[in-house]
Amino acid sequence: MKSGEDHQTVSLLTQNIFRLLLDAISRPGRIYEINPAAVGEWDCPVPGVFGNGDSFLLPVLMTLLDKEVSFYVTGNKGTVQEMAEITGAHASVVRDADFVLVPHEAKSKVILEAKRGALQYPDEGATIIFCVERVCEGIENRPCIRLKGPSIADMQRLSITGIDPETFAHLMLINGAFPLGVDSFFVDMEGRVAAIPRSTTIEEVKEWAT
Amino acid sequence: MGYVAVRGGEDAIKCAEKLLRYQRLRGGARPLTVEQIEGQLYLAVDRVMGEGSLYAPELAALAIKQAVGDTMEASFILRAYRTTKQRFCCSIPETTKEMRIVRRISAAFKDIPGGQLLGATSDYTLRLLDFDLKDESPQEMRTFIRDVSDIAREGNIPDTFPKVVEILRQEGLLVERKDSIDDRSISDIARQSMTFPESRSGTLQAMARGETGGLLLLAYSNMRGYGDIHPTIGELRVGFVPLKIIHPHTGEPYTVGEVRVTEAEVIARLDVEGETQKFTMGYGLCFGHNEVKAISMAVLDRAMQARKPEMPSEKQEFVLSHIDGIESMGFCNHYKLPHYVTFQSDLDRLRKVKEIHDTEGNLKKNL
Amino acid sequence: MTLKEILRKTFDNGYNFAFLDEGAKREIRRKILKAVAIPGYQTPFGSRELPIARGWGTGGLQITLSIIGTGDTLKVIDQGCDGSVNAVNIKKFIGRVTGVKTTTDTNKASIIQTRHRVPEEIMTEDQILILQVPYPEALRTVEPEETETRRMHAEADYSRMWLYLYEDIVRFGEISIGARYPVAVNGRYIMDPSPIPRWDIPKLDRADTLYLFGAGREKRIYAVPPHTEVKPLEFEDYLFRVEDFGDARCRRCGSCDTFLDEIIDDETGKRFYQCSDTDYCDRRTVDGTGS
Amino acid sequence: MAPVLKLKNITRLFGKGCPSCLESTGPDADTNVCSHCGTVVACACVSLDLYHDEILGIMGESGSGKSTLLKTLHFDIAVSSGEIYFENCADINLLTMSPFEKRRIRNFEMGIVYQNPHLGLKMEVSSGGNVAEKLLMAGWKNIDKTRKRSRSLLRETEFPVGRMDEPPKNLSGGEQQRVQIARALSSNPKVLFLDEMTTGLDLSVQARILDMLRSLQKRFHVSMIVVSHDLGVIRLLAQRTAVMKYGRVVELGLTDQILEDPRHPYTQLLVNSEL
Repeated sequence: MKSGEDHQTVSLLTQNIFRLLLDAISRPGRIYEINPAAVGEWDCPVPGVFGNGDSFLLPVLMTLLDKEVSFYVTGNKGTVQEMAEITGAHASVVRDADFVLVPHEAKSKVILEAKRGALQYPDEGATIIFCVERVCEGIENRPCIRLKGPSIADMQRLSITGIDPETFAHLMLINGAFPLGVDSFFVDMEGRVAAIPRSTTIEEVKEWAT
Repeated sequence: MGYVAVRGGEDAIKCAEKLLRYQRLRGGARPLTVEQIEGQLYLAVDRVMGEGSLYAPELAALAIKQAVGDTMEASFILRAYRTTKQRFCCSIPETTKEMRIVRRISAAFKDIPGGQLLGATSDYTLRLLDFDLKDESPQEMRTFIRDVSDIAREGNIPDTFPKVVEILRQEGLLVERKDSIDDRSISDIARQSMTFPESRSGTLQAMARGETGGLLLLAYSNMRGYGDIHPTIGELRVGFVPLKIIHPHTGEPYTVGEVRVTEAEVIARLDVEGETQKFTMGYGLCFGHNEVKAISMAVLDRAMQARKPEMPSEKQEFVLSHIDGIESMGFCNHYKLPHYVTFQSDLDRLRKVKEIHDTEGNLKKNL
Repeated sequence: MTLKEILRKTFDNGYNFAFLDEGAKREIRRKILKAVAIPGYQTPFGSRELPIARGWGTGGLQITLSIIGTGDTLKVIDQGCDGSVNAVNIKKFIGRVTGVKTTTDTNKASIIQTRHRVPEEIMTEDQILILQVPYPEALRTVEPEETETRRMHAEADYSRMWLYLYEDIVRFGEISIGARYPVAVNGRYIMDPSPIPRWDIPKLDRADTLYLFGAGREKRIYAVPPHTEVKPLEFEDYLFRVEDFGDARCRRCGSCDTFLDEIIDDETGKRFYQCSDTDYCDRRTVDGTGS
Repeated sequence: MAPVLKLKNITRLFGKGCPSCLESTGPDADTNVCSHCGTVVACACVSLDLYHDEILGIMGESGSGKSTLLKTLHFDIAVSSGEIYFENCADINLLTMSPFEKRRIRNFEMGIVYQNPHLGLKMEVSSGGNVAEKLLMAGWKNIDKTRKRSRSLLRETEFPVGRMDEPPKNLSGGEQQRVQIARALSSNPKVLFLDEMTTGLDLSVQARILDMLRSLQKRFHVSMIVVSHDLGVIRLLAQRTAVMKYGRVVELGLTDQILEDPRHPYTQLLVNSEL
């Protein structure tokens, strides 16, 4: 990312990914896909942040993080330094983090400590990024969550695999006092993204297969 | 059909731009150079740098030329340019103790350590129109410069001066501010929206980029008695402060240049701390040579420390929300935009209300 | 134009793609996501100065510049009109710094930036409407201080707003608010819908489209996500009402179901009406759906 | 029977305070200013119970801390320390609640009438609107019903209802107090606080308002705390009375007993000077 043109390429790619995130948070539980070709054009090595198979996570982080914000990674501490270098964001304790990253299958209990914002400034609540195996549209009678709330016409089903099954109970607890809460993105190994903003109620968690 | 007729407005805009240029050039005078503005209208340049919040004398001069002398408009052009520049690093916070001074006065003491230094000022000159300036010739200018070079030489001036307020501080007569700025908490109002109560660094930044006239108006209201802090100028300094950054490779402080600033420290009326009475201080600092702005800023800084804010100049939210020239000018001008849709909506309500009034006579009987 | 050409063109101008630097865009984008996550809540953001003046759409413009990409098609309107000087000026600027396609056709636009109107055409979920906002605070009418209005929102303490409406009815027999009619979003926040006429308020309710609101001078971004309830404040016995044009029709397309501009003829002094949404009117006129 | 409102050790200092504040002030010290640090001790360790359908009087001279005490109960002034329990909120100390919850309790469970109507009313808003505001807060969304309720409340307070759409700034002092009372009662509160509410009114107006309050108390089943320096007001309204001096309750008992047979020398002084 040295020449002006490369800088511009990154500029357009992050724009692309941002629009996808915007779509995702505007329509909770719906699946949006990052174009693999777009990520291919990324002019910097794309290491798996937490190991193999999460090559779509870094573009998402590059879109959202920079030196103005702080982040916290649960579990896997090896990547913290590297992430700080790549994004420019600074690592912090979970209580202060603007972004909390939950790697593949990591225990999600720590998100209970994430910032939920203040009544005067609820936007200060953290954004949680879950790195998961697979997100897909939920099918009736299969393990999935049912989402309701503003931004959802009727009800939306969502199925996520490769995630701590306690996550949804935690999110329900955290987001129980709207407008306080956290906003979550789920990024899977094939570049599919779904979001659950704090305004969304997670209605039903059927027995969860991981 | 008024505004509605201005469809295909692109042509109209182009013509307006052409007319503006025509207005500027039609007198037939030789084109102003940016250098001339930078050198000979330097107070205007300083003002534009301050309000545009970008220290770039040449660009500020260019903006003044482009804005046909309107300093508010010029500040706006400069600020809009500034906004596109990515921020690579922040300078290291600097005290003004190292300031290379060109002017320094105190109204609090007859004599001050280091002495008063009048410097370049029109304070004591008679404001008579100088008709000689009409025909200033380059020859005369050169002669004049040669003649006065003795006064202008800065050889006799010490490198640094002690701070006047230090005298009071050492005597324990000054209330120390509890909200003094901590390096780690310096906010940046260009990147974060102000929230109230705003931090001290944010407050000073907002005033430093504030519009001179706006700051003066509020400070003046305080001086006249809408609030009243009885300011005494402890020290007013004009000079240059070094601009240092951390070198990205060596990690060491590195001086990249210097900026001209005006600094005012205003000592204000007594405050009670514990059982004794003390002085309080108001602080102002802005880009360039702009004494009215620095003093107004210091007066307002002190006024906003009021324990029970009552007057506009004492209310932080009021002061900081109204002093930005770019914002207030823009909003004032936006009323020139068409508003016929909202006007139509209001018209509809007014007619309806009138209809109710006319048909039902005393409507309150129905309620 | 190829991607590379677009890039070269904008970069050679000395400005970044979409004018704002990447840091600014990222910050605004983060705030937009928060705004969508908390419908109707005013998110503060570090509003940047732009080459157009404060109060002239800098909030809407910063949102547009932060979200727009090369694949977008842009439409800009002011008072419903694509050709008004301000709309043209903004569209020209965005075009210059992004190279995106522009259109006047509501159906073809993926992003519409607007001042004071929502298009008559029902918008789809593939579109985003960005409204320019002069006063983001709906409660400013009853309380000048930001610290206090923020507390009122925090505690959902809206009785003073309701009292304001009550007093209006007591004095005038009707709620006399014209444009900028206050609405409740998702049953939580009272929101200023920007100075759109009341006519446009119902279009915000449970729409397919994402609505983003930007106030540059006041440094606030807020949003109404798709399928979100937006209810104008009203009483059971004093209902919210849109503007009433009686039996007036558009002089051009004959429409009687659109928001109309009232125009006084220069020569005759007579009053006539015309659609405020010029694109809609143009298409109806061409289609011959008009009378 | 459990009290409606229970105060425990309510203390309020104005100043930075020091460990000697409490012992160096009070009736015995004959001052409420701490001799060590200059802090004003407005209320110190006040504990009182208010029962159902009761009118509790608090009397004392100006500066005794009685108005400060009342304002802390209504959350207008923060306390320095102490606890307040309210019948509907089980065992939760109200003072530990969030501003949000406090506001809810203040709006719906309490009412207050201030001596200065500027504190209790919006002077530019119609009188009916002032009464209606609390109903609107409670979610009333029907203008006609809201106005009917406001009108009937105003009628209860013997306010000339024909003037309900006029703002309080156009009204007399007595009328303003009637609007305050109607407003305070509109949410059917459990407790009503009256702070010197008849001070400064004509004697005849005073008497009528006091009579009206007595009947309203019965009709609305509301418990009241009445703060007054006027023994006449206390005698007429209060069943029990607390006497305050320099921030302390020096005597508490049945009103008749306190006025006929005062025990504390300060009360004796007050009662005698009244005669």
